[in-house]
Amino acid sequence: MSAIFNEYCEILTEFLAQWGISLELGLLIAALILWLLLYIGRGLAFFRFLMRWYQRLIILAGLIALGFWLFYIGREHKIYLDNKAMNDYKPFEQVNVSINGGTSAELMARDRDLRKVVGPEFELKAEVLDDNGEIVSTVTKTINLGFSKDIMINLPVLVGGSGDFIVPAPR
Amino acid sequence: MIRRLFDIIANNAVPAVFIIISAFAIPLSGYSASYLIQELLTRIGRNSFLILSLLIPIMAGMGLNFGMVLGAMAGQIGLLFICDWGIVGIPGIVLACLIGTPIAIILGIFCGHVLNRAKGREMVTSYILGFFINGVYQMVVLYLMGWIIPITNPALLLSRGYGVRNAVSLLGIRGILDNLIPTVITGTQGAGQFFNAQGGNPFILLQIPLIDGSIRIPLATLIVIALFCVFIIWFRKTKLGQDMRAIGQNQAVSDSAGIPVNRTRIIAIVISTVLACYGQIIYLQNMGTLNTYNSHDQAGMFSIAALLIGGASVSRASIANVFLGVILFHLMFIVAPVAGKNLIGDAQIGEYFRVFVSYGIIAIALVLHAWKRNREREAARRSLRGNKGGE
Amino acid sequence: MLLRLDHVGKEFYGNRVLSDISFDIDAGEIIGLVGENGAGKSTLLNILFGMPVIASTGGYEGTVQVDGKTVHFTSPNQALAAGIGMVHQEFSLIPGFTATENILLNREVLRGSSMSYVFSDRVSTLDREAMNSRAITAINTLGVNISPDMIVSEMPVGYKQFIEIAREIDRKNTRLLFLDEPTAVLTESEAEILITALKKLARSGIAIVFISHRLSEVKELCSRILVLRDGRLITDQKAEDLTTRQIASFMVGRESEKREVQQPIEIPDNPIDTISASEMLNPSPKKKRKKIRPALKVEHLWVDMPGETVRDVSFDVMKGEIFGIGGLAGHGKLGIPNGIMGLYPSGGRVKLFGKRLILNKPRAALGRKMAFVSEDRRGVGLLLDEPLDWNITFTAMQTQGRFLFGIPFIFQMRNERAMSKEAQKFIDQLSIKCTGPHQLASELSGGNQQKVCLAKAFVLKPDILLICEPTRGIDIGAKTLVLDTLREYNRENGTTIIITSSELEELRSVCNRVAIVDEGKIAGILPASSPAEDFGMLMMGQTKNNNDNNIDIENVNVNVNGEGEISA
Amino acid sequence: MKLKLTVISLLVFALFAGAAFAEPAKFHIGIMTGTVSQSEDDLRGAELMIKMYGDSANGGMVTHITYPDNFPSEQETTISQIVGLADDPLMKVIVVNQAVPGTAEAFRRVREKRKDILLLAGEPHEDPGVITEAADIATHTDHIGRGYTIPLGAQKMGAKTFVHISFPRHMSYETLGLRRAIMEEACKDLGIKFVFETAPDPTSDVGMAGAQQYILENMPAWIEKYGKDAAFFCTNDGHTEPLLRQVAALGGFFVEADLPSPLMGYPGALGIDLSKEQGDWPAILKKVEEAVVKAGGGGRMGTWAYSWGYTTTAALAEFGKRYIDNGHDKDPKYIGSAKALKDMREAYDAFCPGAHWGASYFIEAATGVKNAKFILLRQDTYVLGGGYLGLADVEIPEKYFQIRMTPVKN
Repeated sequence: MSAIFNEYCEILTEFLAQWGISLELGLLIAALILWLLLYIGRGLAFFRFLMRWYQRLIILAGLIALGFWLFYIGREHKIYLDNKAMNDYKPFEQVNVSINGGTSAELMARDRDLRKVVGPEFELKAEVLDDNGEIVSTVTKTINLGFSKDIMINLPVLVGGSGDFIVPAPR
Repeated sequence: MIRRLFDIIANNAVPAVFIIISAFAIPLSGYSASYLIQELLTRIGRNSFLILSLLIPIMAGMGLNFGMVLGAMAGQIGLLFICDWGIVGIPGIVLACLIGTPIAIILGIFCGHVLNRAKGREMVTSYILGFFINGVYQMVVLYLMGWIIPITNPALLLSRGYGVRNAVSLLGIRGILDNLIPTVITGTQGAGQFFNAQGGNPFILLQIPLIDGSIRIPLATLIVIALFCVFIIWFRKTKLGQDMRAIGQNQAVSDSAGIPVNRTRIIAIVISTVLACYGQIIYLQNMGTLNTYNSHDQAGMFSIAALLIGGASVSRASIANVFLGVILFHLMFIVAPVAGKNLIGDAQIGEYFRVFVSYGIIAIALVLHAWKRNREREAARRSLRGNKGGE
Repeated sequence: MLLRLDHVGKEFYGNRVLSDISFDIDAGEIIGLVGENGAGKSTLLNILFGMPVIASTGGYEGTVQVDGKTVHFTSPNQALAAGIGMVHQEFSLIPGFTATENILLNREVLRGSSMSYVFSDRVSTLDREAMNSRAITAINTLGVNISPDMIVSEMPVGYKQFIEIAREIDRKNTRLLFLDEPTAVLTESEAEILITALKKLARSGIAIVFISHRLSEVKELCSRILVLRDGRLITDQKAEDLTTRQIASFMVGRESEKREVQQPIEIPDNPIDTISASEMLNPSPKKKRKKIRPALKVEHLWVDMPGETVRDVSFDVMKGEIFGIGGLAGHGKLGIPNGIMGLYPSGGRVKLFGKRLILNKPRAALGRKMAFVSEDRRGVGLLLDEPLDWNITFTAMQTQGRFLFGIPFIFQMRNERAMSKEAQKFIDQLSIKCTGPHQLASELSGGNQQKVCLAKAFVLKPDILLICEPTRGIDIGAKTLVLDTLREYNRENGTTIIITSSELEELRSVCNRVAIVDEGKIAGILPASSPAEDFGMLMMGQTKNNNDNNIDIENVNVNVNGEGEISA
Repeated sequence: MKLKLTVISLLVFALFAGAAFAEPAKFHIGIMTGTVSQSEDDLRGAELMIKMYGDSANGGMVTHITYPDNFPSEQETTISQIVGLADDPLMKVIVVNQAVPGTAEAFRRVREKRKDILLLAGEPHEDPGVITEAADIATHTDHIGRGYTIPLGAQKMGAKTFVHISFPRHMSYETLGLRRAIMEEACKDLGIKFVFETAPDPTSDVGMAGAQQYILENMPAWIEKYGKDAAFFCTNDGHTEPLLRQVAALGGFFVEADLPSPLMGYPGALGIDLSKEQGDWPAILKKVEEAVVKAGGGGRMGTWAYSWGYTTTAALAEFGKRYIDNGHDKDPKYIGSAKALKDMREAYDAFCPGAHWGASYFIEAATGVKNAKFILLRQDTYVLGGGYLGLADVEIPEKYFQIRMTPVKN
């Protein structure tokens, strides 16, 4: 379902892009137009019956949109943190990862850990440590999950700077 | 004068009996005041919404809506979906309500149509309807979920690949509403201890010197319930509410006045079912565990019992009845087993004592109600034949 | 010309209930409409009010015109829209509502809200202040003083009637108001106020059709009086031109032919002491005088029978007498025997041969050798799917233990042969048309079923027989047979019989005395030989028998003969 | 008025307080079990503890309460009863056996108020992950280990074939289906032939009588087919009784029942009157043993010497008492340690003189993660007329923990 929704969003975004309008702005303008129609409708007693159903439809649409929004912001995601080799990137001796400033997970080489986040977006901070326990490098990344659920992040790839650090979560 | 006194006692016999039994049972149970208050507050937050959902059908003269179980099931289906999708916190609760609402509306319309065909026997019909829909619910949850209805979370599904597990943990939304505005009452000493136990989370603290221990207040839940009470008061003032009151008192007259009786009755049941759906979600967010096949079973029975014990009748119920009922009924539930045990000295006797007292009193409440109605009928008859009728 | 009826008629399944009714009503006129039960009043109202029952049974003949335009109402709402209001006999008020809420029922003043725009107007809140002011206006029009916040169930009966009328007045366009028996439940003073109010209302231009059986009120209030009898408009005259006695005789019809009338049994003042004395003073002219004593003494009886409430009834029935109870439908005549037999909740005192009868226990009544033939033949009277012998002997078997053999209380069996024999006896005696005692009761015609009911009662060998509506729903030939059977049974066995019937002529032909019940009370007891108008006057509430001494026949006679207007 | 009522009820209370123990206990143990009608053995275990340590109302140590008979629907009562135990400031240990639905939530609530109470759950009805998130320790019969030990026992008794009797409804249960899969694998490893036989479900239209009849009538054929050296095992309690009767009469082996106890099947199958021995497990075992030997089943039929429910209630309470007595509550690393596992085993052994228990931590098959709060227990099999088999100390090979439930084909 979420895949279909994503696709629709993309089509809509492309469509709006013709006039250089972003998706959010487009939705805002649509809402404004609808509100205007609603406002005009109040005065037209002749269309009262029609308008009532029209407005019910708008409210229904609003509720469905609210549902999607709640789904979007309220979803809990499992974030698997993986310190394993992938695509020529070698695992680190130790890497400390904290998500949204929470307690950090200490991952030794070939370790895997699990964190849960709520909401579509989170900030991940990974600190790579050397043999002496000194911080070698720090990477901070904001990741948007959209409508997907659980993901696995391969830390060596992430720190290494390659884009495809998100791997499907194990089931 | 004596007659009037008798009337007052007769009209409040059920709450009176409960208050007397509680007065005996509370000291017997040996529970501390803070425990009792805490439990009562929890139960007010947990149950009153469900009970309040009964008020509107009573207003419309449809008696006690045993069919509220239908709403409870709708709420549970909403919860199952958000559990599957992993929606947590307040968005989870609101989304569960959003999903439950259309299901509750459909079930309510169905229930309303059936009840319109069984006028005068609404209560027993809705009770049986509850069983029937329970069968449908079990089929949906046990066979269709995971097979036709997409449910993928392995924590929810039976390992055979379809059907939902018997107990579903609602950790994601557990106590979310109750603790949205964390509030606590402590005695003068209890504050520090409570802080330690909390690990320094912020909360509103009220100190009342007389209390030992700490009492958490489900403030947000209580606010929601208060809003709901305001809704009911407002609803009574609307045209729809007025029509329902009219239908509740005399259907034939309302019909001849042009009020759409059947439609209004269906609306009453739909509102009740939808509210029961929300009530069950509030109930379960407090319970923390969804007993997939049983959680809704007693929702109707216990809510109705509490309402009756609060002094309501099949034809008249107020918001005050709801709260008095929750307090008295659940006080009995908390206190009776231990009181029975302490009285007789055997643990299982305590349980039997509770069952006996609780259900016995529900029976008494219904009998007293019937008796009261007969008395009223007799009084009406007396007025019919004028003063000359003798005796 | 507000309303005009032109040759209006109506047939129900070939049964003519209205024929050729023509009259018209002007604005501000008050018209009295009187007639017995079944005269066609309600059918006429149904036509004017567009009740669905008319259309569903084939409509009506003739035309109805409002403001000169022909109308054809198919629903009450259309009639309402045309400005015709109706106040029913039963209160259509919500008991727990205030006066305001009832007056504005389903016409409440609403405050608009945004919610109402999305859902419907029904979620708007009520504007109580505006509602109250409208209710007060309506109440004031009637010239009464009722608080708009008074709860209807706490009001005196009269107030309810005003609220009902106020509701019709509040309808902005009401121009013609039908009032069906509005004073039936009112006290004298309340009726007085109502009549004043109605006159005031009429002056404001609203035409009123006043339906009542209280002729004095009709005469006082109305400018014109219409009398209906047997579906025909008998008269349409100015009220001044009519006396109440004339109206009564229009309603019940004139004395048509000479009938054989049973003589009343003399009633001594003190039955026990003066039996011999009265015998000496009044030697019976025709028959050998039976020994007289009150078989049944009813004092302050009330019965809570739906639709037939008995409020306060006292009368004596002599032994061997045939006593009739008559009156209009719904005034409680059926309640009396049903209450005495204990079929509906009742109270008061009933003495049977000087010994008190336990009320509310049908078995107790049967045990005292009372038998009852219900008006509900098919529901209560007969076991339709059982054979005749069963039906006839069933009650005797149950209450008196007859037609059984074996050891009492332990093992008993039906004595089928004795049952058949007894049944056959009655089949012959009452000439019940059937194939034999084993035919099913449901296969018989109405008249024969009624005879079976009688046989069932006769089998009990009762001392007192109570019969409700013995001739309802059976054809004329069967009627005579049934009545003759009763008369004969009374003559042969000396059984006291109490007959309740809505057909006055029938009662007059078979009874010694007839009591007329009006509004749950005995309006008077007359010998059957009294003129029909006297009975009509009693039925129309012309005589209120205020002192409970109901044996005061002479007084009644005198009053009635003294040309009408009686100070009640 | 109200004051008077209070005084009266306090008097009543004092009346029942009765004879007090000389010295009041320093801490209390709360035990919640079912009632007699729900689960009698559990309740008898609690009564044993009251006999041993005294009722807290009389200055003793044990507070015993019961959960509602209708526990699936009356979760609220279960929760408030358990939370109510925590209202007692002296309460240090809470044992719930069986941990019916609602126990996990009740434990969470107790935790919110009191961090110092040890929370123990016996035979949880909720998922391992759910209950151990709230409870300190939960104990459950070892459905995985027994999948290996039962065929092993059969082999030790001399069986060549292992007959598993069940039906599809049972096989769709997680625990029963998984155990069957393990048994099949274990038989392969032990060189025993594994056979699956289907018998009618007693809850179906044939009813209990029909299902039992089926077993009675089919046993001669099965013995014929699989020989006298076949071991029989069934998952349904109703099937057990006729199976035992036929094994005693016709031959074959019976290692132990699905829910083993001397009271399971034997009294009914062999007509043993145990009314005098109520609660005295060694005496019950002796009498059952005599009957089995007399019936000719000596050395071929086994059971657990002590009832699971009874022992669990007592052992968990005993474990809790020792935990406090030995000061383990000061040691945050105790729960989940090997020491705790050993102590738990000892607590179980304490109530089963002669018998031994095997204990292991639960390993989630899907993830392979060890759950150090969920302990699986199995008692040594006692062969009637043959003594203990010594299965308690058998190490379960690692591979059986990895087996996942396979769908049944027939």
